[in-house]
Amino acid sequence: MDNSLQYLEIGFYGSAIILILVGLYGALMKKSLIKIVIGLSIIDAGLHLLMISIGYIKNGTAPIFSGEDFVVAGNMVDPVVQALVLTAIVIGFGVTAVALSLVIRLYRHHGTLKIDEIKNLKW
Amino acid sequence: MVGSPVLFIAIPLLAAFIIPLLGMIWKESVRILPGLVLVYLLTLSINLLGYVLDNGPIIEIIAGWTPPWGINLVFSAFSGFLVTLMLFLGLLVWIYSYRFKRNVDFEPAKKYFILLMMLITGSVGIVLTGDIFNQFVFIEIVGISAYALTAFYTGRDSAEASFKYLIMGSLSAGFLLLAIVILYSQLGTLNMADIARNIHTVKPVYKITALIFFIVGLGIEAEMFPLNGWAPDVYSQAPGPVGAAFAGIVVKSGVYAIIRIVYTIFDIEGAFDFLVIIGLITLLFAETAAIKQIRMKRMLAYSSIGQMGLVLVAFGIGTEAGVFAALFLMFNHAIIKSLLFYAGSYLVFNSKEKYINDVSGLGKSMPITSFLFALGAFAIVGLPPFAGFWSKLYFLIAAADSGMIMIIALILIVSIVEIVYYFRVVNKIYFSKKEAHVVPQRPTFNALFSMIVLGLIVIIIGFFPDLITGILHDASRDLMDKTDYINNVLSITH
Amino acid sequence: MKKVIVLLLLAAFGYYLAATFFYIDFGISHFTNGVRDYYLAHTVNGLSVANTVTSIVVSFRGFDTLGEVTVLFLAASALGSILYKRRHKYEERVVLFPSSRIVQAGSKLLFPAIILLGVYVFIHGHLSPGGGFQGGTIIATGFLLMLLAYQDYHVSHNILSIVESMAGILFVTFGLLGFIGGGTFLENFLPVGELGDLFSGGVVPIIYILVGFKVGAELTGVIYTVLNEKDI
Amino acid sequence: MIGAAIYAILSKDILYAVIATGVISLILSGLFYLLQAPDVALTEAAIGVALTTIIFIITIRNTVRFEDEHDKKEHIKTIEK
Amino acid sequence: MEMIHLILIIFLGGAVLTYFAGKVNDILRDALFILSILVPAILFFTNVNPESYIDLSIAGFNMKWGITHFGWIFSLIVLGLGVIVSFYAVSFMKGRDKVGSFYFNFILSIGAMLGILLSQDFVSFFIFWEIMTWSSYLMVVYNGNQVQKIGIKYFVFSAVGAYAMLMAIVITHSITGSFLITDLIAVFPQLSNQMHILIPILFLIGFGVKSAMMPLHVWAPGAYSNTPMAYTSVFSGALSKMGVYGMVLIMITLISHIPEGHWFREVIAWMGAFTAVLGTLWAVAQDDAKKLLAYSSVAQLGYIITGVAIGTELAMLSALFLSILHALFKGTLFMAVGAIEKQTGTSNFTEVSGLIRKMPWTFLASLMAIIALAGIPPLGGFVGKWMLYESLINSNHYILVIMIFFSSTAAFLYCYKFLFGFFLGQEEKEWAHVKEAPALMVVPMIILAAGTFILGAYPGLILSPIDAGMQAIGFEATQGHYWEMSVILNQWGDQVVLQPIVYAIFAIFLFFFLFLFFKSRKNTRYVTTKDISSSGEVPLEHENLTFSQNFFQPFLRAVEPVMRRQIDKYYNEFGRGLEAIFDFGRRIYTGNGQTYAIYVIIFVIILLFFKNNLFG
Repeated sequence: MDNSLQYLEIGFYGSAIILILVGLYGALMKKSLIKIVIGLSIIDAGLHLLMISIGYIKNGTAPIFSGEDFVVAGNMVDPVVQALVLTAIVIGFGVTAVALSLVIRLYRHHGTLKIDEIKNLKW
Repeated sequence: MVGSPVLFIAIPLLAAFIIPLLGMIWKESVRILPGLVLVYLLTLSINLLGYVLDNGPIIEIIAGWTPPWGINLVFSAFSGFLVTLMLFLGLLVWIYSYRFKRNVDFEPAKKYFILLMMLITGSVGIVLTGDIFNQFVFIEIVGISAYALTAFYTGRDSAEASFKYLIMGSLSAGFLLLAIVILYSQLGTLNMADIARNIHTVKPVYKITALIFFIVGLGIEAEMFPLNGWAPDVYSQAPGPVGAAFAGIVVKSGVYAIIRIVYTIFDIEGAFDFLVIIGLITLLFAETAAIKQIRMKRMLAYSSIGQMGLVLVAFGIGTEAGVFAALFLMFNHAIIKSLLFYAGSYLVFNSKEKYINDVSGLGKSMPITSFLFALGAFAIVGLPPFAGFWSKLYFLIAAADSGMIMIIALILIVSIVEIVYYFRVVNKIYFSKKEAHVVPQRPTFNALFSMIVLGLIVIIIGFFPDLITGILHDASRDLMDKTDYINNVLSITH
Repeated sequence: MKKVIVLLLLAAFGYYLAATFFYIDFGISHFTNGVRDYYLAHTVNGLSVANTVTSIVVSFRGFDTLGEVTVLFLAASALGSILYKRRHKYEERVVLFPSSRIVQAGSKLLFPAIILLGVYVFIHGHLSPGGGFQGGTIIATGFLLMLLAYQDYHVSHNILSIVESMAGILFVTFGLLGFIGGGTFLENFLPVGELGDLFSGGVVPIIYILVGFKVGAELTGVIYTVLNEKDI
Repeated sequence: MIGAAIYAILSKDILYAVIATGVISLILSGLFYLLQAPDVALTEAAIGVALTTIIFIITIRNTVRFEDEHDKKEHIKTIEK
Repeated sequence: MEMIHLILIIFLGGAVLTYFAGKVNDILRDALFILSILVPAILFFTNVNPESYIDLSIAGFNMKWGITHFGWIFSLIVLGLGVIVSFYAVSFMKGRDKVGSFYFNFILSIGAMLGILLSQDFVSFFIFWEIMTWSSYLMVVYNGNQVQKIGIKYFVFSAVGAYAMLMAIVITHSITGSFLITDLIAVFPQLSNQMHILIPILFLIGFGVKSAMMPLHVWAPGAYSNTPMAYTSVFSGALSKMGVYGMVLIMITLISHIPEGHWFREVIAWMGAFTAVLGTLWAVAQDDAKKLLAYSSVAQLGYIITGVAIGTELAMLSALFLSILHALFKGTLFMAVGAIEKQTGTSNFTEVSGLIRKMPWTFLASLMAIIALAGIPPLGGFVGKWMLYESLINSNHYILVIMIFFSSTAAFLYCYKFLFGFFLGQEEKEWAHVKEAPALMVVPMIILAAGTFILGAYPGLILSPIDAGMQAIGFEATQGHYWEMSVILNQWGDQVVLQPIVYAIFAIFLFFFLFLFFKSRKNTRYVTTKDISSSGEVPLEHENLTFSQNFFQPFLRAVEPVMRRQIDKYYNEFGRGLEAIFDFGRRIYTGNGQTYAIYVIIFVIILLFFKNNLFG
């Protein structure tokens, strides 16, 4: 597993950033409201991956003390970012749920999901 | 000391969790309990503020872990002043909407009050917390409450406004996370004071990128141009008191966050100039957009954005006088804009499209509301002897002392634009013929009460500005003293 | 046109992101005296909690967790408020797909197992991977399974809301108890016990269990609300 | 994962896009595990794969499945065939 | 409590009380109204000594209140006019609605004007200035006619002026660290050249707007004519003098080290002269008495500005003398128009005529005011104008003399129009029922008109306090030798010689007036004023030149190129251009949430791109 991670070094950051960019593209370009929400959640996924990757330490172990005597392992990955991501995931879910309920409301009100046609409020 | 800053968060949360239970037994409690909570918190914050002004800031640590390991709350003169202001306005919003929601069913009413209380709590939390990730969590609390409150009325285009806000809010959250993770990766800490202490060790590339992401993320909350596209929609579609709460409470917390970042956490001088530039651009675009509005609340919304631009300019001056002026501007804007939103939303209460024209000639049939609106308009354009004048004067003095003569000229020109559109409305109210189809709506007693309280404050501060300047001086001194902040937070022991 | 502009913008944004993050070397710690080491050291000694993530989430940064469950709670409220219609009875649900008897029987069989798993995950949150959030979501998936399999399966809104509220109230109350007992909010005022025991870590497992109940109830509520949203 | 993301964005059929999002979450959860973050992996698996996907699907049920009407007609044709 | 505080509090409290008394009882309200102007006025003149100051500190600003000798002259105008007009206003406002707010604004603006005179620091100066502005603004829009056009125009121009002033004030503060007027004057000579120009210009804009100086005057005609006439007397008589006060106080003291004949003074003097000429020409062209008087006010203020700008002792003396005189006669005239309007319902010359028999006392007052305005001896206007001519000639401004003289002569045209249009000519049946205005309206008019007469007879009465006031702001003391400074005063000696002549001439006037009055009682053939057909020849419309209609057509045609270039037009064009730009700006808010999101990304990219410039 360690070896595989060796050449994935850049891969984690890279794929995280690409996820963010792809999600942004969806949020900025797609006309469908649901697609926009999907885009936003992909951005979130990318961000979470980025955060976890930053906390990773080579050859580290999960930040859980185990074994018989719970010795303090010298090389643990950063638990803080994991805690942050945990929080962020749950928050992200809440936002997604609200967003989707708004999508349902908008569809009821306008009969369409195209963001171009939903601009009664402007200027 | 009579209480702890943590109660500002704990008590409303407790109440928010209790309300659904209590609501099953006693329906009226969902309206009353938030009010009681806000009253309690307001008295608490006034008491604490008095204590803080005498004895220096209160640093409240949480879960027994001292900073930088645990999360801490900072109740200093600066944050305490803002918290008191927010809670006061929040209480008025509650009073205003207590009967306003009579015609609404029980379930939405319950949710309305819970969300409103959490909106206020979240804003208070943003101001109090001393931890950047915790701030992010509170921003999300505010965000979700704000989305839901905006979309409260099902009949209007409110969902559209809310959705725009949500898109922007999600992007904002993303940028905030990026900024937080950059800082964390360099310093290994999330505590503001700790970051501030060690920020000079961070390489400029990370520092600046993090600052940019922070500014963008928080700028969305603070209605910075061009990140404020959501604001007019949200203000105009949200229920009247909620619009006032946005203008008076939520935006204030966004501005606070930016100011904390720029003044305390980072040590980048260019950020101050940047605030001046972006504030000016915000002001220009917002005021010029406001003059062309035909709908009441949108006009107020753009005006509110413009005022926030002015506040940013004032903070960008970077001197203590500038901070003082900015705080005074924030105070006045909170009071006056709430008044305008309250009065304005009653003036267009029965008008379907909420056109400004629909207020024509209402001065006769709604004398008190019209008077209060006119009072607010006079005050916000900075006419003496009302509250708005002093803040404008202090601001101009601070700017002039820093040699920003061209900026003063620009701001005064923009003020004239502001005068034009506010006076146009006042003229319509008092000196135009009434539109036939508009039915005047008598404000409820509660609404009238909160409007009159605000109006009185506008007049009293106008005549006796000394009532507020003392505490503002303390607050601005508190913000300017960065090392003091760091030492206070990091030297706290359990 | 717009597409090209956006793509260019994204390219530029990607460049700046990459330029920032690729210099943060992967797999290496960049700071020397961060909070991480303190957490790793004190989670065992101070709290007797094996799972550092748990100790951070519940104790060191417990305030965030309180905020987080509030976010979920608000999201549930927001959903109810946004999708509110003057129709109090939920009669029919969206039928995502008709489920066969096999699925129904399987679900019935799986449901207790899933719930049990969830409960296990959040009870042992301080010892092993998992905890309140994970356990709560697992419980919610269990309910989701039932809701999907049986169209007439109903979860009482009142019970959900009572569970949710009670868990929340207890969470804050434990925080306030810590405030009274130890001087700070959410302070661990119970004996930390022996590392590795089920009853160790002071308030950490208790709070995580409460979080588990709360998250489970909230997520179930969210899904239930959305599932009952039938318009077309 | 990136392929799934691009598919999720480009697909005209939102249902497929949603499924693709679920796949992203699944892979992500695996990556989290690789990165020694089992807690996060658990959460992501439960929330991202199950709950989020379900909410999206319910939303689609309540609204429309396709990005534009044209595709919807074609889809109906294929079903009728 | 200090007397000054008491006076200001009475004004403020009186305003509020009067407003609320209106909800209870009309008579109580009227009484309170008069009292809340009369009482402070009496207190002021009996208890407040010039040159004694009190210090106070509000909101961290040091303020100084008190009245200078110089300000005292203007306080005469403000309070004198205020008290007299307040009686008139009670009668004028009888039976109208929104009386309460009228009184409120009236009292408040009088109080604010006194406050301006009392404040010796810029903060309180500005505060009172703005209170004066908005209370007068509420008067301008009081009638509800064309509020969006005239009202907004007035307020925007006022705000431009006020903000220019405010800018000058804060720049001053940033240099001197103080708001006291004396500190600015003390420090001013040491400032940089840039500031030497910037500060006076900003102040000049501020005061020029209120005193309706040439390119900034466009608000004046509309605002003056749109205001209830009872207030216009104060508006034109006293409020516009605040601009003059400020101009004298700031300009002359600030640029006192700028020698006489400095280009700065020249520019202002020329602007004043142009204001006078164009104002007169525009006044001639008006058919509405209010508009006519409004433009006339603009023109008269032009004389005053010219006098102030020239800045010699004699010029200043004449300017201040004219200020007071203008308050008297313009107050009278506006009140007269108000009376006519109240009795007939119109203020248009073409509709009303022959009122001399109906409203003799109004006629008498108007006649005297007109004579004073036109500068015919023996009334005060003559003295003032003569002194102005003399000072201009003494300082070698020959072209200005010609311009002023031209304007002064052309003023006869509209003076005549005013008199004839309303009072002379045939009485039309339509106005047969018209009666003289109530005594409460007539008496104030007569008092003011008598004032112009007294000033003509005893110019020394007012010239000596003016002289004292000018000494207080640093002019060389003329020590009572002001007679010697002016040819007219010198040759005609002193009051002893002047008085009999004046009385004689006045007696002749009175006799003539009574003669006319009784003669007109006889029946005469009825011909309408506009009927000038003779020998069966009916004139065409453009030939129909009667005194009240088109009479000055040939003259106007001659000056048409000047008339056509109404400055209004340029301002309107400017405003439209601005609006177009604004409209463009707000298109940024397209209403599409996605576009907003794209803005965010653009913003981020811009920031990241320029990060080294912005934050480096």
